[in-house]
Amino acid sequence: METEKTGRERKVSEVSRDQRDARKKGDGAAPGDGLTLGMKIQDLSAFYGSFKAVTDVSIDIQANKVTALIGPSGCGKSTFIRCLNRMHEVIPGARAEGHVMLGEQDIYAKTSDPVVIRRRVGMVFQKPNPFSKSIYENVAWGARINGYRGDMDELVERSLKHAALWEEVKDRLKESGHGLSGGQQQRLCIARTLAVEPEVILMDEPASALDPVSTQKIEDTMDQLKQDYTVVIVTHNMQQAARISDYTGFFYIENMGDPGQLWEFDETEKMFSNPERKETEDYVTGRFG
Amino acid sequence: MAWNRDGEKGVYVLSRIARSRLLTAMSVLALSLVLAACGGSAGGGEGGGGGGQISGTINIEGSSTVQPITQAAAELFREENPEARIEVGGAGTSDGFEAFCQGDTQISDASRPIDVAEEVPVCEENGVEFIEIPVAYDGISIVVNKQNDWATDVTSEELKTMWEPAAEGKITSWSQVRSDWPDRELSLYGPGTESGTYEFFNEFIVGNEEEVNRSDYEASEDDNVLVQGVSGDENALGYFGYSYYVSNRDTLKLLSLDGVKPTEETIRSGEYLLSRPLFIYVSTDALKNNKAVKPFVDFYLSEQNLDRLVQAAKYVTLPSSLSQESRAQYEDRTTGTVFTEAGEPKGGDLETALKQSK
Amino acid sequence: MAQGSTKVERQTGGAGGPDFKASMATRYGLDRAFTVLVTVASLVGIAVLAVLLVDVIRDGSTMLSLEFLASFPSQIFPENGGIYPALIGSVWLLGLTALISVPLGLGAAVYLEEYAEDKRINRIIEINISNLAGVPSVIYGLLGLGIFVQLLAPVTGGGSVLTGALTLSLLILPVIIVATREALRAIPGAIREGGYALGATKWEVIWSHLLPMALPGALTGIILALSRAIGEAAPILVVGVSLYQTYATAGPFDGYMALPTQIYDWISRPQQIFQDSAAAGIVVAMAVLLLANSFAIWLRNRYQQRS
Amino acid sequence: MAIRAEGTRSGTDAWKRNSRAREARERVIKVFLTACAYLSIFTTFGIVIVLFEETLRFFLEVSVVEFLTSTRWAPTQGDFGVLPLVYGTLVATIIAIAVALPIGLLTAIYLSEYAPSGLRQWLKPALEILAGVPTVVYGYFALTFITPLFRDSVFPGIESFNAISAGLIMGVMIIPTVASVSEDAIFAVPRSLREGAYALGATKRETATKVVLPAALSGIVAAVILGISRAIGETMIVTIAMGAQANWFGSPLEGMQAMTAYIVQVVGGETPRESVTYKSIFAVGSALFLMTLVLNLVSYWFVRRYRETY
Repeated sequence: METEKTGRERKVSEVSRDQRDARKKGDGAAPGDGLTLGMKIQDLSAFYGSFKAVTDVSIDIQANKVTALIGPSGCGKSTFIRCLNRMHEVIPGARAEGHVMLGEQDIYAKTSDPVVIRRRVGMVFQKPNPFSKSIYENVAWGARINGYRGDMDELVERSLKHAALWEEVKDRLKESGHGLSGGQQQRLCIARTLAVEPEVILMDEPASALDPVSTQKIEDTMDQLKQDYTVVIVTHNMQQAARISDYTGFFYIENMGDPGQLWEFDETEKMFSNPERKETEDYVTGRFG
Repeated sequence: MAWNRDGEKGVYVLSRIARSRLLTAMSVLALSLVLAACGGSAGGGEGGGGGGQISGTINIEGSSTVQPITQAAAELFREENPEARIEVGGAGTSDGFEAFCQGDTQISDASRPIDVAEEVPVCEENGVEFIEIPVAYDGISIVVNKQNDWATDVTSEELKTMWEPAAEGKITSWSQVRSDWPDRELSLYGPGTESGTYEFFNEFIVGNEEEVNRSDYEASEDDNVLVQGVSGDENALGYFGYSYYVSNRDTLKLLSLDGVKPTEETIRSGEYLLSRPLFIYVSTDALKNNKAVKPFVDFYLSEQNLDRLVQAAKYVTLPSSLSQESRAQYEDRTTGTVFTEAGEPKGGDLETALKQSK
Repeated sequence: MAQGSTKVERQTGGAGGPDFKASMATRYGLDRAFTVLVTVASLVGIAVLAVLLVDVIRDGSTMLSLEFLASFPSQIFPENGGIYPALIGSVWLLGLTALISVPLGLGAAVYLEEYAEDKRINRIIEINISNLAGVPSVIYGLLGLGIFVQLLAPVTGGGSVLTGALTLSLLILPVIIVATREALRAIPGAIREGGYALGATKWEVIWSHLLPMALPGALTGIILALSRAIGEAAPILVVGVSLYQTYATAGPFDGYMALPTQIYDWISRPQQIFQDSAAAGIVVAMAVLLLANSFAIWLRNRYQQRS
Repeated sequence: MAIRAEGTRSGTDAWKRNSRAREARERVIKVFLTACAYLSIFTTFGIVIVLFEETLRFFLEVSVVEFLTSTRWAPTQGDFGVLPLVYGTLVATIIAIAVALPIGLLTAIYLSEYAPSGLRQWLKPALEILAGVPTVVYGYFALTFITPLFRDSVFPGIESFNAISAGLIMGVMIIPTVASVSEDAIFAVPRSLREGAYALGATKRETATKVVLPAALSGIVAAVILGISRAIGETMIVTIAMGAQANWFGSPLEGMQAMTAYIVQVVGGETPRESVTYKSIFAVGSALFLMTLVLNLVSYWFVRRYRETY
């Protein structure tokens, strides 16, 4: 990042540098400002053409924690999460404004390269989308294009183990990824994401297309993942959010046609037991949505 | 995100309305075609035509070489008889005879006489009797590239040296044919083996039993393609229809053959060796039963028309003695062919053969 | 700038391990080169088309006029000749061919993708159809001659425009079927299940969901196939197209002329004026093609959205 | 409650009638669709009968061994070795594919992945016009434009009729077939797959060539096979631009005769129907038929092996 920064960027990056220093020292489990930052999102808005879908979201995503995003359909959760690794702009006409700090880098700075960002911030989609390749190649491909120089077999095995899929597929790595069950495919996609060693993993309703057993397995996997990664997950399933997440953000649209906004954000426990706002309470208690 | 997808236009939604519109459009199209069909056959068919107008359908198939003459005839005939429906095809002499001998066509255009061994029996089997009428001459011209400054004439012996099968792979240089021609590569251009020109050329020049060329030459069925070939190749020598030379004088150079330059006069008089007749064959059955055929052939062969038609098609008109014979052939309804199994006129030349046939 | 990004200190997650070393400069260089490559490649076809068009328009400009569209071809006065009966004949040919081949082609594709259960017969038909796509058009001509002209003469009226259309339909069916099948195959199974789950019958699912979804792909095949049909000369020459006739086609049982055979006829004549007529004829043929395609293309663009 | 029950009952009756009608309609439609599919079988039967009957009669006069092994084709001299014609067809087809496969595929990628949608809507139809240019026109274009161009630039010794001009132009003719049909296949690859690749840090090219192309492989192979089939079966271009002289193992700069060119030469020619020469076109046609059959069997095997679903 040789380029000069705007005042604001500089400020943010100084903050994050402080936090990184804090992390290096090894302290940080304390709630609030003492935690290490995974991502810092400031005033992020997302558009589809002229339509504003999400407005002015600011959150601090804590490192090595699971942050869940909940809210009724169409309130901008998925759009928002896609902005965190610049996947949103892949849709023709879509764009985002604001700042997302990953470490000391603003991923929306002019100098930021979306291709590099996306390797550092991985994503798992709602519907499993394995490539038309073998199981092995599905995992190895991303690492290979990114110039991975280590032992590929080892990386594939490690990633598949991490995604809790290794035992089920180790004897058929050469078979097509399409031959797996839905749940297995989704774990393959997780393994694929892990293989490029991202810092943050985004998950857009990763279990919504799966059966309970598969969902259980994905949730177990996520529990494993948060030891090493920062995880952000969008989910419709409030029990799921309550079970797996450390922090929860509630997205909400006040009136039809308005952009979605972050209505409330706090530790999961508080969000589900004693939220600040009435709409949050109504939603988490199942009164609507 | 639901609204995200709704934001795009209905992905797979071909709405009921759109579909029913599509259906309507398709049925309208179908209906209009059907209506047009009924209207067409009712209006255009045999039904119409009052006041002595000639109506009816004449199907003509056969050689695309002769087709321009027949087309010219149909074109002029149409001006006087708009109700007559004449269709002129150009599928080739053989396909023409095939259809003609099945009784599918009434007139057949031919750039060679009907084959006595293989085609006449089919006609006989199907009870198709025909009158054979020569209508024009086509001269075959020997040409070289405009840049060629050594050759101005050629003898039939020399042509034979170049073209006979024994020359294959051996005669490859101009100097091998005539000693004062340069030692340049000789590239030959001629029609493919299936064309009437090829057959005719070999009969007269090569003259061996199978009547074939050497097979290592640049061949095309289309004379214009041969023109392109010869005009793009300095070492070329080729042969094709006279009219193609006439239309491309500026890129081609004509050789005289055995001292005779092909011109309309020398082709017509037979002084030029390579002139071949073109024919039409008329079914006698159709002359009797199809109301349009007799007026059309009358018109085609009439003295004031025939030469005009032939000229319009850029062929050489028959000498008047021969055209009288050929007209007489038609007037007398003399059926059958005057050619032998070998494809030569009985008694040597065409005029004699026609006279003898009565 | 790309290099700068790689210098940024990275958290390599918990997994650690070797770093990723691909040079972004190289990757982006390749990307740019590839973008240039695909852009240039897609222009090659257009460039050839442009050269061709300029060439024929230049040659044909002396003949091109409204009169050319409305006159019969002429041997006697070639400069007054026109393309009217060939134009009408080709429009008939195109319309009838579309009417015959599109339902048959879609039907065969739907059967093979959605109904056929007997795998062996299905496989035979499948190979068979792609094989038919490679049979030279003139062989279809011979087939048409045997079946439609001779055998079915009482129905088709011998060498009529209907015969020509039937022959061309057989010729282009494989292209339509192959393209439609590919389009049907790309539809996720969930769509079918979704339909059945509402109690729809097989045909209702096909008609309401599968066909509309397959339409863009099928239309590509139909456009290509009809484009081919309108440009074919060899097969219709064999089944009795007229090189000249004294009337314009007005019904399916009439004789017909067609643009490609008219062009071929002119092009093989010695006189220069016919070469110019041929060029003008080519311009007309391509205009007809463009018009006929426009409708299908409009339809395709209307319904093709990325899923 | 009573009213409700009433309503339900009458509703059930209506549905029953409806379903009987639907069943009948389903059956009728199925019969129609089956007939459509089997029409192709009948077409093949027709072609096989038309071809093989005359072919058999041809082989009563000419030995099969000579036909298949002799390298000399000169029907007028009684030499019927089909290999030179096969060679002509293959040379022209290989040149055509060498042009159309890369250009067609790259065009398809451009149209689907790179072109702005406004441009794409214009470019694709414009390209499809190339498929509808009468092939006669292409033939003359090759003869009067491409060949002189070659003669003046790279190949001064090129013959007036040659395989390379014919093949190149034939390649241009099948670009739209390859491009258009594979573009559909590429376009049909779900966006989720592209997003999966982007999310791993793949560039656009990496996504297009390494994720999207493999996923569309079956459609691309179908497109290429259609293109090859069309090249093998193409008649007028080779007839006009490649000449009509059988040439065994000649260079692409020389004239040669393709199988289709021979067939059309005889069909439009002067040879009587009953002659050996006329019958020989059916033997050549049968050989062509068998060639495309082998090609299709290979591609069929390939597609089945590598077909993907998504």
